[in-house]
Amino acid sequence: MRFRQLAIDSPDNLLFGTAPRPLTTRRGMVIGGGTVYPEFNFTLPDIAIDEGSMPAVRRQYQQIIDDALRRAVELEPPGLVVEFEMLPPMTQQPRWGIEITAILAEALEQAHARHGLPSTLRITPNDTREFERPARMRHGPYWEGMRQAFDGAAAAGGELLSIESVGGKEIHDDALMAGDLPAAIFALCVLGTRDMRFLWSELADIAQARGVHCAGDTACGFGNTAMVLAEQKLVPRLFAAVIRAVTAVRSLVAHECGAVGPGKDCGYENPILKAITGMPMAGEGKTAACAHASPLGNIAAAMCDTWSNESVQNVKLLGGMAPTCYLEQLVYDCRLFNRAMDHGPSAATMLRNWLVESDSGLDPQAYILTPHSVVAVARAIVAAPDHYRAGVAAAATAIDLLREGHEAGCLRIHQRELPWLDRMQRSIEALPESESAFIEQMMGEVDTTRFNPAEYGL
Amino acid sequence: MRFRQLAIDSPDNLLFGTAPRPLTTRRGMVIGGGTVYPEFNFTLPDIAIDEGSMPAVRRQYQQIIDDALRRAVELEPPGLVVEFEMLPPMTQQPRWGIEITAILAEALEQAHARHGLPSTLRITPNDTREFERPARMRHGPYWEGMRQAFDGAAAAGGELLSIESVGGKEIHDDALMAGDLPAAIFALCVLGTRDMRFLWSELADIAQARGVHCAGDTACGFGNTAMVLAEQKLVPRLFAAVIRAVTAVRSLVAHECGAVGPGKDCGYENPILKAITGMPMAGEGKTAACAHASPLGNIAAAMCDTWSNESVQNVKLLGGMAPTCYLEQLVYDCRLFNRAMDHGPSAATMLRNWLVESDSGLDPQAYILTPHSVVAVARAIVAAPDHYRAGVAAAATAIDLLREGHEAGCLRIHQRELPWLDRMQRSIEALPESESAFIEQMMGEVDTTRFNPAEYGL
Amino acid sequence: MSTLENLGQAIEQGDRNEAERLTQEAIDAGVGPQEILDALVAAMDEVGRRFQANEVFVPEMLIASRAMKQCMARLEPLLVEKGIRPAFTAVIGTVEGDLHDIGKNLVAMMWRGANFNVVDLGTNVAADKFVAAAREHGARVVGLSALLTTTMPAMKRTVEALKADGAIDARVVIGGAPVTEAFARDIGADGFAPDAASAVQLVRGLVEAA
Amino acid sequence: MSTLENLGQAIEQGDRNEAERLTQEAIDAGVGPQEILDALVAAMDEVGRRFQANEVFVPEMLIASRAMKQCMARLEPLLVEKGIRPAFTAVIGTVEGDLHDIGKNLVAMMWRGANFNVVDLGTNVAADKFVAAAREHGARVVGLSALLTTTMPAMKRTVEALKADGAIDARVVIGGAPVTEAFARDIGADGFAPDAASAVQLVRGLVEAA
Ligand SMILES: [Zn+2]
Ligand SMILES: [Zn+2]
Ligand SMILES: [Zn+2]
Repeated sequence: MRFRQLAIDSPDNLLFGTAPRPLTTRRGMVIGGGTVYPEFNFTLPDIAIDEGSMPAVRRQYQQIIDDALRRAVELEPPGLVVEFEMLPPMTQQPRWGIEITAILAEALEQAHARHGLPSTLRITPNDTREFERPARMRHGPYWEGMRQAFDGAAAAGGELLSIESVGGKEIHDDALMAGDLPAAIFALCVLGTRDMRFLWSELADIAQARGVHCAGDTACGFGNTAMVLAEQKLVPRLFAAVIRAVTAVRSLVAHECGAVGPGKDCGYENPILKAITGMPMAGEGKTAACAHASPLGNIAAAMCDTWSNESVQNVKLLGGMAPTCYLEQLVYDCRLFNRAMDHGPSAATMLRNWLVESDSGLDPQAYILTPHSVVAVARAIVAAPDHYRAGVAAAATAIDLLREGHEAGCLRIHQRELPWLDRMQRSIEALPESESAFIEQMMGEVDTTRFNPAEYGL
Repeated sequence: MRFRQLAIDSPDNLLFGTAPRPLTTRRGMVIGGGTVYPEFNFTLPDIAIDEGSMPAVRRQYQQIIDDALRRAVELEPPGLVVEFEMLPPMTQQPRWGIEITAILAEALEQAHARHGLPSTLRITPNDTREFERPARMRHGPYWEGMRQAFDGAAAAGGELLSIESVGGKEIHDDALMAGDLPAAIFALCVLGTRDMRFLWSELADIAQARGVHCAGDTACGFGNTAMVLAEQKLVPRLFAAVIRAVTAVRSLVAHECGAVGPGKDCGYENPILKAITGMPMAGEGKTAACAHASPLGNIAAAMCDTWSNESVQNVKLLGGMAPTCYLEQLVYDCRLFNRAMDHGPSAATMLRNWLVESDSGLDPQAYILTPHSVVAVARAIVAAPDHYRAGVAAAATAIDLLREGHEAGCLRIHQRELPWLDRMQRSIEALPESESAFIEQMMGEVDTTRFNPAEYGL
Repeated sequence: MSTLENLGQAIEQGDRNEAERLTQEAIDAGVGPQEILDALVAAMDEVGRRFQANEVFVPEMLIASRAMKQCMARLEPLLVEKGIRPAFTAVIGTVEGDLHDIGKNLVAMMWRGANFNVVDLGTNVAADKFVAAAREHGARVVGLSALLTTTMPAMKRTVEALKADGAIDARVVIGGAPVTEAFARDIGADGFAPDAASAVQLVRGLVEAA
Repeated sequence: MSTLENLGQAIEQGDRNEAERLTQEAIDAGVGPQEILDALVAAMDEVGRRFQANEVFVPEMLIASRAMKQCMARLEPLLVEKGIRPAFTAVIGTVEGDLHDIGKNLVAMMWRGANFNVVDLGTNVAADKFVAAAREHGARVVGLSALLTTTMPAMKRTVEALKADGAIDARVVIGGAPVTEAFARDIGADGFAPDAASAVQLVRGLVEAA
């Protein structure tokens, strides 16, 4: 555990646009330095990606970025983060991902040169290692493709490296369906953290060689899968809320290995990472409804430093292409945050509080993201001796917070979910003290045909 | 001129969610009574509407409303305004429009009965009279279809009657292209007001007979056409800003004839009407980017009582059907407004101010919508002896405000637009005092083949 | 309450040891294996109904499903003896390029609860693998899952390959977040399930109609 | 500066009386009508260029266009005399069910500035009216405008009707907010203009290529 104390130890100091360790980009944007920037995301409409369709794919990305930048120049955001989240074939054939990175980087360069629009490009190759099961996590063609995609895209103009890594997901999916908190902790804090340490050390080398930044990871495949399952009423919201707290332990490892933020948009655990590391973080909420519904529409903005629409296909809406429509919405959202900030931190904190109050009483997953909860979970994590104990501590703290919130009348919990508080608490109270005992126990319980322990350094 | 003084005569008292004359709906929503409600809008994807496609059309609307209400029940807004904006064939064949009204009304009724979701249905038939040129405004099959659509839809569950009426548009379109402010005033304040008086008196009869409310009109085809042309850089933004001020004179006539609000979403002149009448008003801004870009994304929320997405086609986005995605965004926007209001009027006014400051300095069209400008224009209108003079006074006041704002450094105006301030001012200073002289003069200048004066009572 | 009624309740509550005990009790009392099987399927149907009505979550359903599995282990030898076999075989998998397995697993679990013989091919399954499995197992149903819009073309290819193979007589059903009824029609699938719970009724209806 | 240079400037500035005077001056000085016409078209091209570069607004362009019209009134008899006619006829209109005329009018204005003979059918124009006008005027170009997504099917029908008529040899170009290049391709149109300014080059290119 590299971080032993909190960079932000008071809930009062957790605020959008403001991070104790801001990041300055090549074109002079200071992320976390008093401004919330829009983080623009987009993807292809329904077309196959192969050699034959690549000309059309290139045209799509060119159109998306040209149209969006034309509007951005008119709306004049203080700066723009553009995320290029690759699609799996673009990581498997890295030259495709690199080519499109170059198209986007060139468009950003021109918008800066011609119109003075500051911007930075986040590149997010895919974690394709899960394309074989059990996965080879540290070698083989999938991993090689990922390495090349990162390296090439960094050389082609990507400034911020991110990934939605999935180490441990092969166990976590089953844990979610079973509502099995110990198995989830095993997946996240034993397997996930080990894989993150390998992966992000490799990315740190690439970033250093290419003069770019490791930005951060997201437990999307874990915490957001739980959130989506909870939205579909497949698993309890309480369970998803506790999972969210635990995911912070896993995503933190990127920063232990040198990532400097902004953490990736869909990492709703980001406020916890921000409290621990002091680094800027991306957020997404209501303006990502194009990508998924959530109970976190406003609260997700309360502590973000960039504000993202997560992903929208390049389809036509009445007002224009959907990516450009969403860019416009992001810009206006950010204008509001930044105007409040112009009036000083106490004004901005009022806006933050309204964003928090908007959602926090209605859903356990939102309640876990109140500044008060965030600092409590963060504190539990940094006080733990290792990632396993940090995961258990995060879960235990989350359960306590939810119980207290419910008892204090600040949080509504559906009747049929209430037994899960005790159920989850019992399940972690029974866990052994040492990680090695925990690993031994879990290896007897989870489906060990799904992964190769050696690939996780076990 | 029915309104001789302002219902809200201080900019400080112009605030979202709050109107001196709120409207209580059947299911107990109090619009303008301290809550901003989402106003949900949607339309068909690209399909033809005819006898053969009507089963598919019905299915579309059923799916849209079912999916959106499922999500609304989860998100629990304090209430929901649903607008059914017909498509022209549904007004020409009123039974189609009435049928779909019934589908929507039934879905709202069930959501209320089963889940306690309060809602109200705004119905907006089309002004199809423009389908023949020169138009018959007061008789003929188009007008008959409109009457039947209103009457039938009111009987079928529509509670709020609205329309985007277009009387005078046949002259206004040319006036916009020519940058001709006097011709625009003729179209809006001579032709438009006369047609509105006829139309809204008829609607008032229908509303009374059916026990529903006349809500309001919008100068969409005038002010928003100007805004879109300005966004496309076809006409100066200054010109569009002055046009906006003048449109208020025309839209006001609905309320002179008995409309009680909420004024229709796309009427960006609504804050002026709110200051004059004290009635609640709809607004749309950033969350209507699905329908059109605008320089008014945040400021449009500053004084609204319902918050709309204007229109979005029923197409699939990654997160679900686009209407439901937009509903979610509206609900979160409204939660923020309402949480600020929970902290009292001065907190809410802070949020209002940030929304205003977000946009007001960047575009003349936004500057005209600051509370200060709104009250100034509203005051000029109620002080005028007739609609013609009110239009001239609104234009003159707008020009003064824009000039002062620019000189005070509060408003940026593009260099190549600046001459338009003098140009517009000269063009109205030369106008005669009396309406009859103005009419005589304009009948010699505009293209009189485009309309039949008798249809406007001239 | 009769033993079978108790057995049904034990399944619904996910009490696998009690369920197993009651299965043995029923066997010992000479209740026919088909009758016992029917009681198990009925109990799982009830769990599915509660799930669809949002009364229970997946974890509860999973526990019930495991309890049924434990009972089936006791019952299987008797079913084999009597020549009683699952009504039909269903092949299921996530299409090529797509690694999402949660939705697919959920459907597989519910199909097993309905006593279909389920062959799960996993994720990222190429069209020819679906075809080979459908042939090999004489599948009456093939279920395709996709969560990525980018893998919808793979779904189309797979449906086409299955339909083109004369040796296969299976209804092809599809599901997953980006999938719509219209898309199902477009690509020639026989059915579309908007969620896992409705996938059971869908398949029962299709197979009966066939 | 020559008279024609001055004439060009008067057009660009929208000074219609000066432009008319200079036209007469050129005629009186024996400058050929084709040469004068070329100067007018070149000036309108320059106005179009400025418009496309966002240097002037439509009102300014409109004034230039009116100045040109006034000059053309002087020039027309001489052009007729010499048998000089517009390069070709273009029919334009907004499709059935759609009443938006601003975009259509703008394109018509720019086409006139380029000295195409423009037949404007107005708004809400049925497919058969387009066909009849294209036949009657021997149109080389037909321009269809739509602003409503709901009227895009009408656009498709109109393109099909025009293409199906053997007596018509016209390039069909489309435009309007909901229209995309892909849609143009899908419905068999020959060209698509994303904005009014580019509609001139589009048509010039198509007619030359034909
Ligand atoms: Zn994600
Ligand atoms: Zn409108
Ligand atoms: Zn609307």
